[in-house]
Amino acid sequence: MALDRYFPSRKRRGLLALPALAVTLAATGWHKALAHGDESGHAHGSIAQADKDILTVVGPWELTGLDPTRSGYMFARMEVLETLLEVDDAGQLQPSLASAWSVSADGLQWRFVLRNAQRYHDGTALTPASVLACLQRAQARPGVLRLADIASLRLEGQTLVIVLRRPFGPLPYLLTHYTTQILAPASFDAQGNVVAIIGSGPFRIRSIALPQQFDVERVPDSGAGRAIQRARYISVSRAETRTLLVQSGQADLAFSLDPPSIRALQNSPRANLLSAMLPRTTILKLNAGHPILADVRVRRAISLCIEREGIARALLRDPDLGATQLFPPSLARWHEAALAPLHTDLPQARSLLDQAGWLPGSDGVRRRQGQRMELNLSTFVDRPELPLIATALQEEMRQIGIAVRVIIGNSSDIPAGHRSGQLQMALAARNYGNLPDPVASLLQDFGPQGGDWGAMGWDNQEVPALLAQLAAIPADSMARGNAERTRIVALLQAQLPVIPVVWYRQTCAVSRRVRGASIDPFERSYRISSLQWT
Amino acid sequence: MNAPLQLNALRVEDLSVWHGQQQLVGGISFAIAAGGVLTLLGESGSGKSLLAQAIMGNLPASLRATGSIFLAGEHSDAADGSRRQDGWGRRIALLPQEPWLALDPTMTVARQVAETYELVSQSAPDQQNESLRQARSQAAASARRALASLGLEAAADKYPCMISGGMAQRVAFLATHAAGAPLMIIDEPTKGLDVDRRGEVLALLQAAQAEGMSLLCITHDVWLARALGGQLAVLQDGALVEQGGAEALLAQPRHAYTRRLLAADPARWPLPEVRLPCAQAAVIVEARELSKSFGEQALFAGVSARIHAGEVVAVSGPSGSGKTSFGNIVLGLLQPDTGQVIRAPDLPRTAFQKIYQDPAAAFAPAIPLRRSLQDLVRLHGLQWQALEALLERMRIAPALLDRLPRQVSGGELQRIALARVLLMKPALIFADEPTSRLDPLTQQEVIALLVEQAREVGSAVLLVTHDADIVRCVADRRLALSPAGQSVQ
Amino acid sequence: MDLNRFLSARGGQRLAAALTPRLLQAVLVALLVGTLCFFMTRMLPGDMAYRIAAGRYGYDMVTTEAALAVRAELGLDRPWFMALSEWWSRLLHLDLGVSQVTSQPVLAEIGHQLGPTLRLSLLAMALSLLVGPTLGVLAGLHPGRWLDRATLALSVGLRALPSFLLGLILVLLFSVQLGALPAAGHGDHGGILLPALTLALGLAAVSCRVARDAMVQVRQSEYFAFALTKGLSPAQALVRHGLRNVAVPVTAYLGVQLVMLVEGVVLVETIFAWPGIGHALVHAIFGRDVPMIQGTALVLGLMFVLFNALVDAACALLDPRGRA
Amino acid sequence: MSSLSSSLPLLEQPGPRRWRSSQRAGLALLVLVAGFALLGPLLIPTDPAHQQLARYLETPSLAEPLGYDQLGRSMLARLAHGARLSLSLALLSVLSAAIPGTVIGLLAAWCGGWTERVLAALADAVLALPALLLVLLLAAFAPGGFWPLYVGISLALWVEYFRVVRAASRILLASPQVEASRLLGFGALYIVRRHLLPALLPRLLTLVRFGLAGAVLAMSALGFVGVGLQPPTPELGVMMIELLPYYREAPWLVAAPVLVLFLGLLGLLLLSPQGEAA
Repeated sequence: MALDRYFPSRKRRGLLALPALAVTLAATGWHKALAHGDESGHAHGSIAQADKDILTVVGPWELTGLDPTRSGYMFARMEVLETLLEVDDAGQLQPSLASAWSVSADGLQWRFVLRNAQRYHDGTALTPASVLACLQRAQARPGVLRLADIASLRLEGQTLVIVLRRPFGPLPYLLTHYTTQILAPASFDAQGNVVAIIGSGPFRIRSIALPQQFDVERVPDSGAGRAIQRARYISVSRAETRTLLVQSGQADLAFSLDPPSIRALQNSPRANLLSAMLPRTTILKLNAGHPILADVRVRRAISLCIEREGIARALLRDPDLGATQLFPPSLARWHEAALAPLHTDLPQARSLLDQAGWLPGSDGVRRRQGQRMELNLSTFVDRPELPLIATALQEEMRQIGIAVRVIIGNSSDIPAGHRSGQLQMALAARNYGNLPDPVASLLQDFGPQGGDWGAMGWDNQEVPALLAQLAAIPADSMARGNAERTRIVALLQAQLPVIPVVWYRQTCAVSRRVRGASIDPFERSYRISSLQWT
Repeated sequence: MNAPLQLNALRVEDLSVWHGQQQLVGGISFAIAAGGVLTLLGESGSGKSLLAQAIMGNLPASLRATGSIFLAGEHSDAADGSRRQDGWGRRIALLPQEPWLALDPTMTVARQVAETYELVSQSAPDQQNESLRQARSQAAASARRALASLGLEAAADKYPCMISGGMAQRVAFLATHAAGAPLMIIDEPTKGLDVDRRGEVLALLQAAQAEGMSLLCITHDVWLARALGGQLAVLQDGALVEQGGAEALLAQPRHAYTRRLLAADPARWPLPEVRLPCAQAAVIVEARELSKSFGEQALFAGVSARIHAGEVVAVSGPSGSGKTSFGNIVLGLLQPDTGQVIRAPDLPRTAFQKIYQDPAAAFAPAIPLRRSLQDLVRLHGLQWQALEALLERMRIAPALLDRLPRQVSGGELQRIALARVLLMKPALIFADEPTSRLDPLTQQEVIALLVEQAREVGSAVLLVTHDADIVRCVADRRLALSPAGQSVQ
Repeated sequence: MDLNRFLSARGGQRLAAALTPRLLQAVLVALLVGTLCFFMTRMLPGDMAYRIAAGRYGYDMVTTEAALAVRAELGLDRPWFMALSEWWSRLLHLDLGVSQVTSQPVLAEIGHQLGPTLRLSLLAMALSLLVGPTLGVLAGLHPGRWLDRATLALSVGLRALPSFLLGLILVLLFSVQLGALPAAGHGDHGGILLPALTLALGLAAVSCRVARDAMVQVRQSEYFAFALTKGLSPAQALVRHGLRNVAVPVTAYLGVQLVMLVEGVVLVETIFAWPGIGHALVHAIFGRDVPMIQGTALVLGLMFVLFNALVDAACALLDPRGRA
Repeated sequence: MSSLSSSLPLLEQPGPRRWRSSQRAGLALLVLVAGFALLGPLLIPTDPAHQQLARYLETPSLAEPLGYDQLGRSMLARLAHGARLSLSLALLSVLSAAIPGTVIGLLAAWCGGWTERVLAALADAVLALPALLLVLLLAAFAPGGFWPLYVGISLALWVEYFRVVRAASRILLASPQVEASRLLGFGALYIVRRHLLPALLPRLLTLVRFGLAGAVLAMSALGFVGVGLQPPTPELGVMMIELLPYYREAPWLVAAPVLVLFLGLLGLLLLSPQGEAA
């Protein structure tokens, strides 16, 4: 029968309009009903242009907790929490909550003069006692303060006194680290757990939704002109998604962009790109205690098979990032231009392995006394380029007869593997600007027992000793340690407890809605307080 | 023929139904007077349902109709079905075959009837806005009154799945009838019903007629045609072979086909020569104090019987009395709750066989018949020639065996099933409603073959049928089941 | 009227009887997830006590004493079957433990994540039911015509596309090209729409065909023909009898679709950075955070069972045949 | 309409099953994809792991019709190996779910009673979790491994076969056709062969078709959440994830595995007989 009879045209249109109507209802009404309370004041009509006055920052980092030892760096980057001291782009110490500092002649007693008349976000006074409490708490927890051998912490009026058992030059740098952030007393509950983030920076917390998002607003009466009044951090784990957020105008600042995204954003009408070389190096951490890797010839052979420039070009799109030595040029004091660069030489790599007794087997994998030359390489996905580099390394090592199994897991697998001794090789990115003075970081990495992100099973006493000497030099007379630094760099280059692969360039997308953006080479701050709306 | 002022309720002139160039129904003309009854009698495949569809105007899209149709005097082209569709429910109604399938399974009975009152009989669409609610409650009230008038008040809030087939038929009748169409087409109202139910249907139709409705009743049931009276038309292969007053035509059929059709009615079957109960023949199987119930419902209890070689025993009882279960217990397919079955010890298991109501369900559907039968012959190490001989006696062409079961007609397949069973040289054949899905002519043939062949190989037959006439004609004795007990006649 | 009768005393009993298997299923989910996670803790490489201690106190704080304390506290030195039974009992007491990554109670974290996930899945379900069955019914009214063919092609195409790619395509289309909808994040208005649409399209691809086939069947059914011959107009017959009966298989199929929904939630939340349970599960798997894996998998499984129970109830409500 | 079928025997076509045009297209697509997966790795001499970093993302050329991937590996070679791995892993998991699932389903329906109840309870336990969740949990034991994936997918899939086979077999075993065969003296094997399998086969094939499609999709989904097969294994899902970031610079790279998967799935879905489209 005539099928058209089923729908008189009016009815047909009505039925077709029904889903459209319902979707519209769902988009507005539904959201209205369920929206978070703090946003209910917004108009619902404007879907894409919502939050015009909020600066949105996206990065891969999740807030794993409120405690400064967990996510303090995020609150520092959003300028909520502050430390006693700051550093400038050149790594020079700057006053922050402490206005001045000095050290006794024997290098054991440090004095930090605290600023007057500072207030926390909750309006309470920033008292010396509250600063002391925070530092004492930090000392009792895992963190950088443990690097210095602190005998006591005490107050003398407005002055904080730190007494050491051994001289430790980089101590002021430790007080720039996020694990030594200063929180208001109201931030802690009776057991000393952090229950709220109340700091003293130019922005204060508006709301936090662990683990993904938090909103901040400017403390009243700070910032002039068209300065940013509200900002929001959203954790977005996938690099593509971050890029899409920038492209769709939803994000104003996006960090940790992967190379393909950088290419995609280069001509974006919405955003500019900023980049800066960071003192971060992608390293191949080797277990020098492992029977295969104990032989320095094997470590050198591995280093010789790595096509650093090729990896930098193909995967980072910047051939200059090939790491010819551990420290990048941006760490001026530690980068030795005169050092013979690490290079690629497959024949030499093969002959080194031959010398070490590893001879090619029938399946292309080398053997020594019946043992196959097989190694595991652990890496993780927190940084998108790492699995790719691991894959490239796997193939390059296969070319010289080493069978590598890549294990892509979690970043915590590496410290865990380090401590359990199970780790064989790991690919990781190490930020030597974690503390503005690398000595403290190097002490963690190349100390007598090695470190989670540094040497492992490396039988060398000279480097720890040299580092200890460097640590004894006060922070403001760093120029003195040149000889030690040159020796350390040379030893690391020759012994290869970790094999440098590529250096790193931070690239950040900045929306054209704002101006005045810059990248902190030490990744301490997003500098949103100095941004202006255009 | 009719009084000039009184228009015919329905007049059909030269109505044909075509599939492409193939004529399926040809040149039909008849008329039904207002308040009159016309019964169209024919076997399935005679085109009587197509005729009904052509009159209603809902032929499948692949078919077309030609000719003229006058509904209460108003002419419409047979091809123009949509004109008559506008009158559905109000001027012409259709009581469909198998009414339990025609009711919406997701809606209560009362609402389905009320719906017709609300949407079809109250033809005032303009007032709908102001009195929608009122119209709805009025319709609901009318529906309940109507249901009560047919004794269905208890079923009003039930869903179709919860009521019996007979009730469903009455509900469908009410839903059809609610808008007061003067003409109703009734399609095979007694198909598959037993005697009691047929009586209910007849009463329903007679009541409708008493109200002044004109009826066009399509059936293969000679009994119904006779009971309804009025006019009768006999349809064969899409053509009217005979037409006239029911009484006269049934008494003196002129056309050979009509005669055969009437003769195939079990009521007209020749009575067999009286046979003595074969008490002297060997006992094939003995049932002792059998009882069976499903859940709460007791089917039968305390049934004892002996079945002797070569006799035809009819199992009778009201529907739901467990006739099939009894047969299955005798075959050993089902365990009785109490009592026991003793089969003659020298008989193999394959000596007990069964003929099914739906022969198509008794064959593996995916393999050709020949393969099935070859498997059987091979399994028991028999001779294929023996089977061929049997098939010949069953009047089955060997070419049929290359088809799949569903590609063979029901009567043919039932005869193949019979041949398959006979091949096993059975001592007992349990025939469970073997012909209830077959047309009268085929039914007669299959029953005759069953009894004749079983007698020839000396097999006993345990026959379940709802048709008392068949029992009367072929059974040596009857075994009546009831929940209370049994009686043997 | 239907509802009241259904929920009346006898109806309630029947409902209870219908839902008992679901309750049993919920317990099964808990036991299955719990057992898998228990063995996961035991089989992950490295020392378990060490790992838990590291999770609790941070990598720098782990000492042999801390690991020994954890070992004693959790009874890790006991035979596995005793440990497993205790693991079960804690699970059944809803003691889900503390996340090894964030040190927050798992229950509290899930409490935060449940809302977004429910919102996303319900909106996706609603969208898919609006789009799928509507198109399906329209296609089923005209089988073989252009709408039928178009929806078939679309549904096959959608089902052959992994959902993360579909999500990307939608973002590129709606956010980057058209600038109409936000790409991700849940703070923005309408941020839910793209993830919900991604899920909904996948679901609608199936429900559309189910509805279409059901509509074709209903149209061929005797009751639909009867509705017409008893005098209802085609539109009345469609609304009163067609849609009701199409709703039955579509609702029943929802149960099957729940699997797709729960699976889809995991993927779609990840690509859209939607702060729900699926996202948390993926992160927990990255982080080998077994208590979180257990908690999130458990809640997703229970959500599946709950929705299934709702579908059961809806089916019973729509279709009296199952009730008798 | 009952009279229609008997009065018009010509309308119902007996004889061999006829293929609809969409089914023919589906079959052609499947043959194409399977041929590429089976013959590709043999015909393309390039080592899919061989990397030439200098040629990263090189555009397609006559020598390399699909160009090079982000590590300068031959895309065509990787695609062929990836298709082979994906399809064979999917086929393997589905078959190792289908065969035991069917056998256990038959067993349960045949034995009934206690055996059936235990098996049904087991199936219910597995069904309580959505399949992907189960595979995720299993894969979390050893991410990147082949075995957890294989075992997980098979474990999740066998239940469907079990349920379908059990439900259909129960009905069939109680049906007149089986009863008749039993009365005629046929044994269990004959009933399985002539009655059960022919009736179950279309449904099993449908399940296999959807299972294959589901397994391939599940593997790519697992790759997406990081527990699938790990790079550099050339597997379609892994390749999609790996190449997704380059969708702007080298869209053909990510399009290639998507297209292979899409065509394969399209073929499987189109192959469904009418009415099984859902």
